[in-house]
Amino acid sequence: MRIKCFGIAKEIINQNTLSIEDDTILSVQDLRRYLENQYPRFSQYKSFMIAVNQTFALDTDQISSDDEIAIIPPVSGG
Amino acid sequence: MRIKCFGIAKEIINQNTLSIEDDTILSVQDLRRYLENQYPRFSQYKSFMIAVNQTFALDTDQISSDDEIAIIPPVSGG
Amino acid sequence: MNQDFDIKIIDKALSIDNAYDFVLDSTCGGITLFVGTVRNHNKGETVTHLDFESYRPMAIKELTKIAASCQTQFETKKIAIYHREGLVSIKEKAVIIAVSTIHRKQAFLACEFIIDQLKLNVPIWKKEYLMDGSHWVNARP
Amino acid sequence: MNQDFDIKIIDKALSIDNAYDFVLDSTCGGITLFVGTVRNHNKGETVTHLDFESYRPMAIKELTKIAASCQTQFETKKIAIYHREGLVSIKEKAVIIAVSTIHRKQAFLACEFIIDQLKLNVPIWKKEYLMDGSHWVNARP
Repeated sequence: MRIKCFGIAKEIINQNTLSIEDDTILSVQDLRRYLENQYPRFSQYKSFMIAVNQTFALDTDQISSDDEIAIIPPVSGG
Repeated sequence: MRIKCFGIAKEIINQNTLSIEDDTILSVQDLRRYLENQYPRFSQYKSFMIAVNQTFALDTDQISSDDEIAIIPPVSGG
Repeated sequence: MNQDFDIKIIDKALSIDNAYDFVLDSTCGGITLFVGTVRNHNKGETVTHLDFESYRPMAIKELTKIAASCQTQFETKKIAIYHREGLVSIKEKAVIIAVSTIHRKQAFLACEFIIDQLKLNVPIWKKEYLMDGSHWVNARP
Repeated sequence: MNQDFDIKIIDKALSIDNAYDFVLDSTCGGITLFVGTVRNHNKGETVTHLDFESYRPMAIKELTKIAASCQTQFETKKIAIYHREGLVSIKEKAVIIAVSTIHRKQAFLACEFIIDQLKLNVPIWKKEYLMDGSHWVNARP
């Protein structure tokens, strides 16, 4: 599973794309837990979203390695 | 007394500036009555305003030949 | 002359760039512009072009009052108002209003206030030329 | 592709003329533009420049949804949305939004709706460079 990282997420993870090999990650919620365990700084940023296939996802949405997944920190365009 | 005319007022009076020699015109209201008598088409346009010294005037405002006076038909800028 | 305002009635093409450059200010985060263009139709009739006339010194005075009122009401930083005079073709710009403010909400409110007030109270008149004649807009009995 | 929309994320200077020309339509009487510029101060600190990053394909998708919603809600005719990417200096344009409608009230509402939604929901991030460091805006813990 490959995760695109932007903004502060890119700095926390220290790379543009995070590769995860973990069969227990089946939902957005699972991914959030994984990120908060591996990168405790994420716990401080409660409002980051996960996008699946370029659409904001719900915590209950299922995900697989075929999906395009991205971490979306609080946006600040404009 | 010289009166500047714009838009439809210019067409009704058929000139850019109307000269009036009439000592009985002392107020904006007097001028309105004069215009409606001399140019009956003005009666159809109730909403024309009179400007005195480049400011919208009230009917009760006094006027003299020293003032810059203008007939302001309904505006339509923009 | 208030140096926060650039108010002009012009008989040549209006420039959005000039209006934008005037209001641009390094302390401002938002600029709102309104551009009124000449439509090819009005109330079902085909319009070929317009002819604008103004009582220029009074129009400038009235527009300056409106701009001053925006500084008070909406804390605007800079305001440009350009209005066309004379013959204007379809799709040409009849009016440009540009407003800069520190916060964007105020820029939208001020820009809309200016165009609404301009249409109500500023001595400028539009003669509309149709296929079969012409008339002063708003001046039908 | 919806031909009523021109939505771009660009790493060069944004052009108001391009946005205006795209939305200009002979049936429309009003065009409203919002231009977001880079301020030299934010919350009392001196800003030297910004760096914008976007999740470009998703940002374009989200902006297209916002534009489509304006067609339904505000009966807009044409919409241009240009957002800057990469390094942007003080006073440069970070975003341009242009909207044409038949009646002007709708153009103001749509333009404001788009910038409000853009700031809330579109995956674009701004890194602010101050005299003594830098940070991602909105991303303080």
